Amino acid sequence: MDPSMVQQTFKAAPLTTEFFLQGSVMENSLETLVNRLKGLCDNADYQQESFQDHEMVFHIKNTSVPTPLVFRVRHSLVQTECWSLRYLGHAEVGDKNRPTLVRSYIDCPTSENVAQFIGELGFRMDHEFVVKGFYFHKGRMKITVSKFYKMNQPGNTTNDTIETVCPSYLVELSVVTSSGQEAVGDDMKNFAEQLKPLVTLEKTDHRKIQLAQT
Amino acid sequence: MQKEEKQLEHTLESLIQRVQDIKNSIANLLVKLENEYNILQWPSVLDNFALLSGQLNTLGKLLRNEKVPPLRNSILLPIALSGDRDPELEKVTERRVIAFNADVVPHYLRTKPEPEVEERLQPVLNRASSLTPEAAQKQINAMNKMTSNIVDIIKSHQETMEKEANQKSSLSQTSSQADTNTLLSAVLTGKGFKSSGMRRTDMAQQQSNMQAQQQAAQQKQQGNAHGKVQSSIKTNIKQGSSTHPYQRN
Amino acid sequence: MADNRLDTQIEKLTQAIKLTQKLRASVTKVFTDLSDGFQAPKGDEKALLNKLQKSLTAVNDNLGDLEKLAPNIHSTTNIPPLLLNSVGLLGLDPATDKSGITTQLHHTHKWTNKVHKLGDYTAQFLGTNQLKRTNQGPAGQAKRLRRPEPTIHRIPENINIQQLVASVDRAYADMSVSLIRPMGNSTVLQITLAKTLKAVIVLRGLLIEYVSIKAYSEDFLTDDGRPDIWSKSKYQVFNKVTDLVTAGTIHFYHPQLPDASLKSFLIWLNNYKTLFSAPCSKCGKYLQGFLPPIWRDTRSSQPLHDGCRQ
Amino acid sequence: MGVVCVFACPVPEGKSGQQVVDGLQKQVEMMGATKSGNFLVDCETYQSNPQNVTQTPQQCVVNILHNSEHPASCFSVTESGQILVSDLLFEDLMSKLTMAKAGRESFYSQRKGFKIESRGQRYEVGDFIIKIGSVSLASNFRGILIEVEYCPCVILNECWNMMKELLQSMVGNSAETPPPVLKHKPDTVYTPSDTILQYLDHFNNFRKAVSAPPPSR
Repeated sequence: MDPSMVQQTFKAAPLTTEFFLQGSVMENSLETLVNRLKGLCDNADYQQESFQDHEMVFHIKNTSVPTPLVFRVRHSLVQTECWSLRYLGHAEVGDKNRPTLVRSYIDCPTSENVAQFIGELGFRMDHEFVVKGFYFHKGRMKITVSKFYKMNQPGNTTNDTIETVCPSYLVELSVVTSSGQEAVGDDMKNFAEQLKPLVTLEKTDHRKIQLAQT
Repeated sequence: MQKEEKQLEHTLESLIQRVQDIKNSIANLLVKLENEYNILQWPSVLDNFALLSGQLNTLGKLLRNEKVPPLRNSILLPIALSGDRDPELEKVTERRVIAFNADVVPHYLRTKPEPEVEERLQPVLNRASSLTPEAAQKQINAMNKMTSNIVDIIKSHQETMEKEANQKSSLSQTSSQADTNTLLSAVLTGKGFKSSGMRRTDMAQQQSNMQAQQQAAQQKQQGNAHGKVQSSIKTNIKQGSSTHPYQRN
Repeated sequence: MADNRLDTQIEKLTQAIKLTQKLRASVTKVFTDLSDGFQAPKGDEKALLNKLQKSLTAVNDNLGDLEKLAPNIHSTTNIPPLLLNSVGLLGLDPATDKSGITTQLHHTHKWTNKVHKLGDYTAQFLGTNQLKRTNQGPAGQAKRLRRPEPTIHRIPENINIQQLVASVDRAYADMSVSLIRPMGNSTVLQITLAKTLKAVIVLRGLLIEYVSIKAYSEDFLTDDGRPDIWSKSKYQVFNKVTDLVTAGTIHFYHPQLPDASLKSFLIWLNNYKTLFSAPCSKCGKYLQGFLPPIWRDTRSSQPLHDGCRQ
Repeated sequence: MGVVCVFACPVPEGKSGQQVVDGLQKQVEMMGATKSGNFLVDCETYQSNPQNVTQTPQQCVVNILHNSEHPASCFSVTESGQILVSDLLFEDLMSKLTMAKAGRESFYSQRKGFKIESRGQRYEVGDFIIKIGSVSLASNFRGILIEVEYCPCVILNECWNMMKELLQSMVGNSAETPPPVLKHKPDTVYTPSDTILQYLDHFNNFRKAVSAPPPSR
């Protein structure tokens, strides 16, 4: 195959749009939820997949506008050679008929020096945290159930120096695809229905949360 | 005499009607079994059987009806046999019987079961008559006992299942909007992740310890009484969200 | 069936020959009588004529007999070649000189002789050399037979293969040797030589059964991550080296000292760490046919190109 | 993946670049090499707008390179030599940095007329891969780069002498010593990043040659 063709096909359909729904589950219902997801999802016959990631959030600031551009560096603590650089756009709520939130989403696997590299580009680390949880998939839908941990010593991700931020687990249902594929939203809505009333996955307006917290 | 004849005719008509009904429902069932055997649901098969048994019942009732003259007393006589095709008969029997000839008449006008059926029936009847009434009573009792045992077991299972279902519905609080908001704000803005100084970390640790204790206590409560769960969680969340006031900018 | 036909044929032939002889005898008699003259009393011409007539009728009878038999005998050319084997064809070929069969036969004969001669020499050499995989102790050494000879398939108790591997591993810093036993008794050595190559050696007892060599950047795994020692390297150079090293295993083979043979093989293999960096000791160049010097001399350990060995 | 050396091939006076490339191709084919497609290495340059990036007062330059040998990867190099290997999606991330948005000027912008690439024929012979590329800056011919890769080996020092024998038959004495970019790591395992650094070094030289004296032809 012609190398330029390969580059073409890689560039042709960038999967950079994420449709997603969010919710949370309390610790005591986690097992029920995991069992239900095991039954609903494709990887039922395997051992459930769990993950432990270290995420560093980098900001680049600008004199003209105070809101920074945010890049996130994620690093698996289990497979330590896996690093990725992510950009998450602002979530669009859209009109009522749209079943999910939509944001632009770029997840780019990189080599391990990504933190130093974007440091040289002018990014500064804002905060970091550890996230642990489980991962399921059904078709192209991805479901993560994750718990967030605060790091008490900068850069130290060992278990005795981290503590939970909230006893509940964040549940995210998402599909990453090319833009304009609105049809996936209905599938996701149907899937979310099946998790009720255990977890309510819904469109949470991020602007309200950000306003309320800052 | 006239009246009796009329009654007989009437009875025969209604009999034919009922039998026609039964025939139709059997035909329906057969068509379903043949054509939809791969998507056929068991409940719908049962429905068909229920319909059949109902129709058989009404047929039985009709025969037992007082107004119906004793059909046993009437005689059916084949008047003429003929080897030729009889279009009228063909129409009436839906092309099953083409001619009223010596081949088919013995089968259709038979009043006793087939010899093979009789053969198989005979030993059963013999066994039944040889059994003494006491022994029969004994067996019936044993049978009843077993059945009632099984019914008991099923009932107790049903009860426990219902109980569990009730418990589940009472455990409705499995997620909380407040926690969702806390988590989302942490992910989106980093709130709760930015540590600032040792003292505050200590405080945070203490608070988290407290929180954990509360959590444990609350879980105990849950074990005891389900009704109270909701309120305790709410208070816990309030405390949880108020534990980090210093982190607001 | 064929035999039967053959027998009757032969019978008829012999009969025909006999008749021919008879005919010849009677004809000869006529002529001798005529030439020698009849020793008969004079005037007895009538008797002479009678005698001659008698002889002639005998000739005539004999001829008649022969002619009667002749149609029953098939011409030899009509006998199928099967009956005479392929040799029969030789005689039937009208142009023997054209086919050149005689020269070919001559060559074949000479060649077979040569093979016999060489076979004799080989047998002599093999008889004196110990190049046998199974060691049969000489019959005279009955005393030593009591203690079982260390054979290469069965590891004797006094040789610990683990220690052997560990000692080689320790002796050469740039050669890491690890031992795995994937199926119980069989032994696989995994060798990483500097950052030059990786090798897998399969042992049965202490006998080297299989060697595979790959690049440092390759691994002995299939695409889905299962071990795979049989696949070839992607690179020409390592496929050649694999072939040469496999030849080397036979050179280092020694039935009486199995551990020494394995050890000396490993020491020799260690020379390959300079596979890419050493020039050929004969022509002084690095490349020959786009390959580095891929042979290491078994005595001097000198690097040589495959083409510079002889 | 093996060791790669990239050398510039001088274009003698009175010869066009195409003539030299043809000559080299003929020479390589005479050696018994077989054609195995085309190749392309390209490089684009972005620079920061210092007034917009508050954390870094001085100007930052990022070069983004692609190599057809690794078609799904994107290589980004800063001035200090920090090299990031990533998925092609990195370009989308870069476009977020170059995008002006809601009254904010972009953090980075692309340098115009700085796109440089080496494009040409790829050959295979034995375990070697030879690539003869003509370099063009903003679609003007600037020179010739020869890349030789020895696949089975991963250490430069080990196979350098072999590669030298092959290279000197093509580019002469300029291949007397290993490429300067690789001097600091003669004994470590060679990576695709090292190839990119060599190309970037050559590309920078070509660019300098353009900006300083008028280009020799």
